[in-house]
Amino acid sequence: MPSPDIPSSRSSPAAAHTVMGVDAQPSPQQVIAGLRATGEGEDLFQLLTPEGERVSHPQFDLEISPAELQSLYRDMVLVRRADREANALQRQGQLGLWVPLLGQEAAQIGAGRAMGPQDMAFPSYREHGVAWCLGVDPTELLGIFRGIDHGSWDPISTRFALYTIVIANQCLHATGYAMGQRLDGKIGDAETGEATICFFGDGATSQGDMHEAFVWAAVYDAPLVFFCQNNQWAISAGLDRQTRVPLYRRSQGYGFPGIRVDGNDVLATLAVTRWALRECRTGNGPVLVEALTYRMDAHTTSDDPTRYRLDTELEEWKLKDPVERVRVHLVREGLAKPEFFQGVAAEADELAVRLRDYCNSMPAPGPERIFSEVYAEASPQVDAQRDDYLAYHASFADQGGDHR
Amino acid sequence: MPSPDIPSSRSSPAAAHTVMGVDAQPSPQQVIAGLRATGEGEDLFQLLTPEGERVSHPQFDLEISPAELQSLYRDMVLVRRADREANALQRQGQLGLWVPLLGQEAAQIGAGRAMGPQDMAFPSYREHGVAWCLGVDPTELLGIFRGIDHGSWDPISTRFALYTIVIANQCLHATGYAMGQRLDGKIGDAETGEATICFFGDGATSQGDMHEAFVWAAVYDAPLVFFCQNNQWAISAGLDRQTRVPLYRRSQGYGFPGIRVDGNDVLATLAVTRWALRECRTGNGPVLVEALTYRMDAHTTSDDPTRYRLDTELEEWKLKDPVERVRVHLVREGLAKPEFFQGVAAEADELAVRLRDYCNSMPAPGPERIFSEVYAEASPQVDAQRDDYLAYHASFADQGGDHR
Amino acid sequence: MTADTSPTQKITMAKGLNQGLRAAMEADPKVIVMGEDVGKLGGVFRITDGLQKDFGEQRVFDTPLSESGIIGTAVGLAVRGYRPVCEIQFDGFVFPGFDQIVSQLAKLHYRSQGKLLMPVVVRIPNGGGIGAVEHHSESPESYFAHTPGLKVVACANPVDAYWMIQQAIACDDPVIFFEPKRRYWEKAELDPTVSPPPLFTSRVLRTGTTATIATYGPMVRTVLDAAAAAEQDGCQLEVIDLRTLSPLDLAPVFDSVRRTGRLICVSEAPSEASLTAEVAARVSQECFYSLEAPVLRVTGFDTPYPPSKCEEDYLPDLDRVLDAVDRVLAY
Amino acid sequence: MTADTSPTQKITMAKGLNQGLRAAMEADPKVIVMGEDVGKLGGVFRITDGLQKDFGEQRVFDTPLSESGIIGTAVGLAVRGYRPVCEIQFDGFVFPGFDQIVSQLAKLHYRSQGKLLMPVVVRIPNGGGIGAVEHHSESPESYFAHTPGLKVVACANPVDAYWMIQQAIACDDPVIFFEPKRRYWEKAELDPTVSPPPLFTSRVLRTGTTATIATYGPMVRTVLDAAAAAEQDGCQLEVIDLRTLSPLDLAPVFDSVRRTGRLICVSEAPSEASLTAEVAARVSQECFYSLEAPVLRVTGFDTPYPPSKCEEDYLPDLDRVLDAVDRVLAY
Ligand SMILES: Cc1ncc(C[n+]2csc(CCOP(=O)(O)OP(=O)(O)O)c2C)c(N)n1
Ligand SMILES: Cc1ncc(C[n+]2csc(CCOP(=O)(O)OP(=O)(O)O)c2C)c(N)n1
Ligand SMILES: [Mg+2]
Ligand SMILES: [Mg+2]
Repeated sequence: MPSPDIPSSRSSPAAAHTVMGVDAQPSPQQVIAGLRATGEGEDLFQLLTPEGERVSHPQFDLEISPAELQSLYRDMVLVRRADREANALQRQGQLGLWVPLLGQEAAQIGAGRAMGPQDMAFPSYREHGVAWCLGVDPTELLGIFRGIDHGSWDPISTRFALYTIVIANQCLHATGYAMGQRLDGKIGDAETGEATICFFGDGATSQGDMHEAFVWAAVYDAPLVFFCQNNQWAISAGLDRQTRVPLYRRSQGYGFPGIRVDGNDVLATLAVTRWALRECRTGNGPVLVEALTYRMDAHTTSDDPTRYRLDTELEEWKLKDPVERVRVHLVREGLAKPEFFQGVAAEADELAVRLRDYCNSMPAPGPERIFSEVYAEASPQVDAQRDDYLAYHASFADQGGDHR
Repeated sequence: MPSPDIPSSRSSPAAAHTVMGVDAQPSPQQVIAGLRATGEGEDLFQLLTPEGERVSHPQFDLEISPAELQSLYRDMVLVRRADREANALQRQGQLGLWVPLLGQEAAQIGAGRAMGPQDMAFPSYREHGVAWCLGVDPTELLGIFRGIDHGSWDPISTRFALYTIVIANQCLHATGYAMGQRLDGKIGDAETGEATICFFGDGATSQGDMHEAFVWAAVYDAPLVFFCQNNQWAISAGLDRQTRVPLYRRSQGYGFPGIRVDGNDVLATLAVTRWALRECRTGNGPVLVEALTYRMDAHTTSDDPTRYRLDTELEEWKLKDPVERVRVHLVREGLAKPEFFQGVAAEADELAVRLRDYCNSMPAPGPERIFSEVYAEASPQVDAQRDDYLAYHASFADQGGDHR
Repeated sequence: MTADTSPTQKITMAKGLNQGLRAAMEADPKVIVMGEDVGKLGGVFRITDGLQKDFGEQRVFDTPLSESGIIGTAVGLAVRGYRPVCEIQFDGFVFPGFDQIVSQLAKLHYRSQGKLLMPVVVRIPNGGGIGAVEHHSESPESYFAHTPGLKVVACANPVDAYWMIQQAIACDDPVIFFEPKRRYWEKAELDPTVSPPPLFTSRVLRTGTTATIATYGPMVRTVLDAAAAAEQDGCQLEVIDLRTLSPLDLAPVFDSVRRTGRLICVSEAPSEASLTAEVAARVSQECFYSLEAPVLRVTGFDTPYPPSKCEEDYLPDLDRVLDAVDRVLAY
Repeated sequence: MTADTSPTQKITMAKGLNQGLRAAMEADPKVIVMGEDVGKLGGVFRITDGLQKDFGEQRVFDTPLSESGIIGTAVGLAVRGYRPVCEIQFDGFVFPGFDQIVSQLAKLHYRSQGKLLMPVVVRIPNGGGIGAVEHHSESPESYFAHTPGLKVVACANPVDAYWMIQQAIACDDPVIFFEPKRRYWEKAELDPTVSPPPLFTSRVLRTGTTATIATYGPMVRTVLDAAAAAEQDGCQLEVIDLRTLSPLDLAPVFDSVRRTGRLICVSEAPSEASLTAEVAARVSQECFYSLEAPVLRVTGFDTPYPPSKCEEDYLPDLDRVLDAVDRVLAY
């Protein structure tokens, strides 16, 4: 039995606070509200303001030619157009679902364009812009959403892993892959070394797998950039359902750097991601990048955001549109002629037509697809089920085609 | 297809480091070695040195009477003795397994004694000292390790949840329970409010559940003290398999305070845990406490630590023994007479005898125990299996007792 | 009784669940609803629509995106005396919470020998047929049925949905509650004054003499349609909705098979080591002398759920059920 | 051949696994071993003893304490071209990794339509009988057998252990590899020059005419003992070690039952929706006209694993097997 007399403490809560670097004695509400201050602050790294003004930054900067700026602009316009077209295709019944990237073009193009030809990416399911940068044609994304496949591109040759729907699962795959890069001795040089980049959302940060990825990547010094697109919503859950403090701070507790960048600023995102990848390639990984952005459309075409967020929020974010600010910058600084914009617009139209044509002509898979590639080494069980079913299926064709 | 021309970056790794508050350009090895500095430092809060010297601390202090000191000493001696006796019982075949607490007495008694009669504890499986503080008699722990039950005490009336073996699972239970305390309106007053304390090891910090508990507790402002006994080993895995940096820093990334205390210093642990519980009761939870201590014995009686750690490490930690430093302090400061020590020693002997006697006389459960309390509302399936088996079992008795 | 005063209303299964949840929350202040997007959004299927508005953010709350967290905190809330109803958004997302379900939720009552109750309901919309992307069409019920300590039920129509969710919430054991998502919008007449059968019982939905079909969840509708079609061929199928998957209530199935001599068991789930195997094994044993043909199983295939354009072929349908009837009668 | 040059050695199952792992690592530099305490300690059962010393910390490494991490990073390492062999310390601790196994490891080959290989072996010591505390005596194999995309095997003796682990590692599919922990210290003669049967095949261990018993893993020894005892009563039992649990290789069982007319299926696992149900269901169907008695199952009960002092009663033993033989012969 324990002794009954319990010594008493002289330490006051106020004194205690000082230990944490808080001198005053705020109310609980104040403390937590303070901790919860997740808005943009001086910690948000920017190179191009929402007004299209180029700003510099003491630590990071980017030397960028007009042609390069134009090409970033072009990428963003084209992926946005592909996204809008796919969204329309869903509305017209050509796709079962679409997951819009609208508003996240700068985060994705900035990150994707930062990658070298030796780096590997592990996306979530909204990274159509990253796919674009890695040469995965937008048409190749359609199969998933039309119910034809679970991802058709080659993850090895494109260096773009398949979309991963179970939230945060891919973060551990990326960690393992990056551990493999290190095991293979591919770390060391900022240019020629290899690195991995992993994409996930703000909601994903609450999953156990995210944490385990942080732990493992830190323990094994994995050359891995954790790239969080904080678009402020996980379906209807706002950021306050996942965290009190800005997400980029998470990495501190694991002993690796975290940095927050304006995810609607393609230049800042490019600069930071490039830096982060170089850090990883030289062996200083992992690194966390939080790209602050906004999901301007619904979560998916099945979602109805009017049920949980105000239009005014969207209106505010429209002022920070990632594509528009580059256009304004190009125009205002005279870095691109009207013909350039016309050219990009025409390209976008062509892309949209190509996407639509492709989508409408996609063949539906036959029943044999169910049994295809379940295993690398055939399973008699699956083979028997396939043979039975295909024979059964053929019997209808013999009878004149249709099921009764 | 993406545009081929990729702009180049001017940001150097060195410049980049400054963003993280690192000015120089250390080598990757240096960076990571720096991050990995997990030893004791000025951040280790202490009130009683290993030499038994009472030190003060600017923020925390503890007013403690000689009687109180004596009672803390007594608790530690008694739980250590119970632990050693149980260990011996395992060696003698009376228990299938024992999980020693040796070396962690101060962490557990300090934390357990900090609890108020309204607080709830969720242990892992090594918290025999916390059990003691909550009035769970050491005899009640034996059933688990003798294979008689999975925990025999009443978790509600003792406020000591059952031992949880799947690492970190209990951290979410504690979070849910603490959310319930808040839902019940039991938060507000530092003395009368309710709080929960959750125990886990250094290894547990790598589990997804640990993270999810941090996320949830932060999001719901749960009155929960996360109490990590960092005994530096997870079976054979040293701390570097779980983290680069001291574990108390983890909480920073979630927006709640973390503090590291000398877990071999019962006074410091008591003071810090008491402060943390008060914080939680007033609504400032959660709080993370890392108690730096050392597993002085094997992981369990099945383990052989000679395979993975050096004796010298143990020798070093013997100098920091949590019980010895209190004894030295009591003696040196003249706070306890020889009779006190003799009394405690006699009590310990009695406890050991009581434990042994109890253990040797524990009845083995009959086969009906298999089917007992599988469900609160009986399941015909389990009932039928029970009836069948008991009838079958009885048939042997009819035949003269033994199975063939 | 005039139309005005009739308590009967025509409702969808979604509405049945919603009203059942509402009734349970009204009946017991300890009932709370938690999960991803269950608050303002009312869940992606709108099953919890309006509950947060009416019962407040303390009793109906959106959670962080973490299923282990959902189950694990529900366990802790249950220790505290609450009766949490957890929503798992889709079948494929229950797995991050599987450890807490199997290691804790299922075991705490046993571990504590009854000192702790675990009255937690885990609602899982399951099954395919809605043209969804990967992980949104799984049928994981056998995993839970294979886990001692859990009870597992599956509703198949709006009336059962309304009652079963209330009964599950009232049950002091953890209940994994499957909702056939592709049937959410099917309608039926609910008369809330008629009292329901006990939760852990199966039900004969249609009597017949030619053969018996046992099924549950989303396949009940399919099988009933098949039975209607078979009747035109002069074949009288007895249809049993299992409703409770663990413990199984097979007495009505045994009774039926003793009369019909033939059983087909239907489920969308892959067949290996599944509930249909259990039913087939038990019936083959219990009705050994009555069976005139082996028990046949009509199930999903032992493959991952295919891209949705293939799901018509993957999912058992009226034709596959009738084909099995032909085969079982051929013995 | 003289004793000196005989390649035969008497080894325990633990040693068989250890040597098999060693051989696989020597054969292919892409094979890596990862898990909790597999390095210096050699695993809590010493299965990986000495491997880190001989193959280095790059190929044999201790991991953080996180099973989802173990499986999830193994998936990523497989994408990178490695062949990870993951150790899960005890059966009860596989559940935190269940999501990665079911949602990713099992599905990536299918998802990518063969563009990604997942040659990952997940080693799990399973079953009871060692007097352990909770969560250390589980038999979770049916969960995995019910999961399309996985292959599941169980070794039952030192010789199979030696070969099967190598075959599993060489297999391009994910293999869940069960090791009957209470048989780790049983010995047998291994002749490494005799080539083994293919991995995904079951084996008749003892021929007989009275009845057939199919089993796997830890129960194989028990059943062989029962068969030896039964022989003294003049009863010739045919014993089949299933070895592969998914896909099942039931042809030898069908053959046998067509001769004996009787089958008993034995496993420690709870019975509901389990592998024994699958075997019973398939045999009842395939051998409908040959069966002279229903297939009987001898299994663990549908309860959580009890405190270990009860495990003798929980686990099927020689007597329960012989009792089932009596019962199956009584038909
Ligand atoms: C494990 C799991 N749980 C739930 C879901 C359902 N779900 C799909 S997307 C989503 C929100 C994800 O939010 P976030 O991580 O912020 O990414 P975003 O969609 O905003 O890009 C949820 C809950 C899922 N896919 N996986
Ligand atoms: C999920 C899970 N994985 C593995 C184990 C096996 N195991 C038991 S204790 C232990 C180490 C725990 O280390 P730590 O958290 O530091 O606690 P300590 O034992 O040092 O008190 C391990 C790996 C387990 N119990 N649960
Ligand atoms: Mg988001
Ligand atoms: Mg430890």
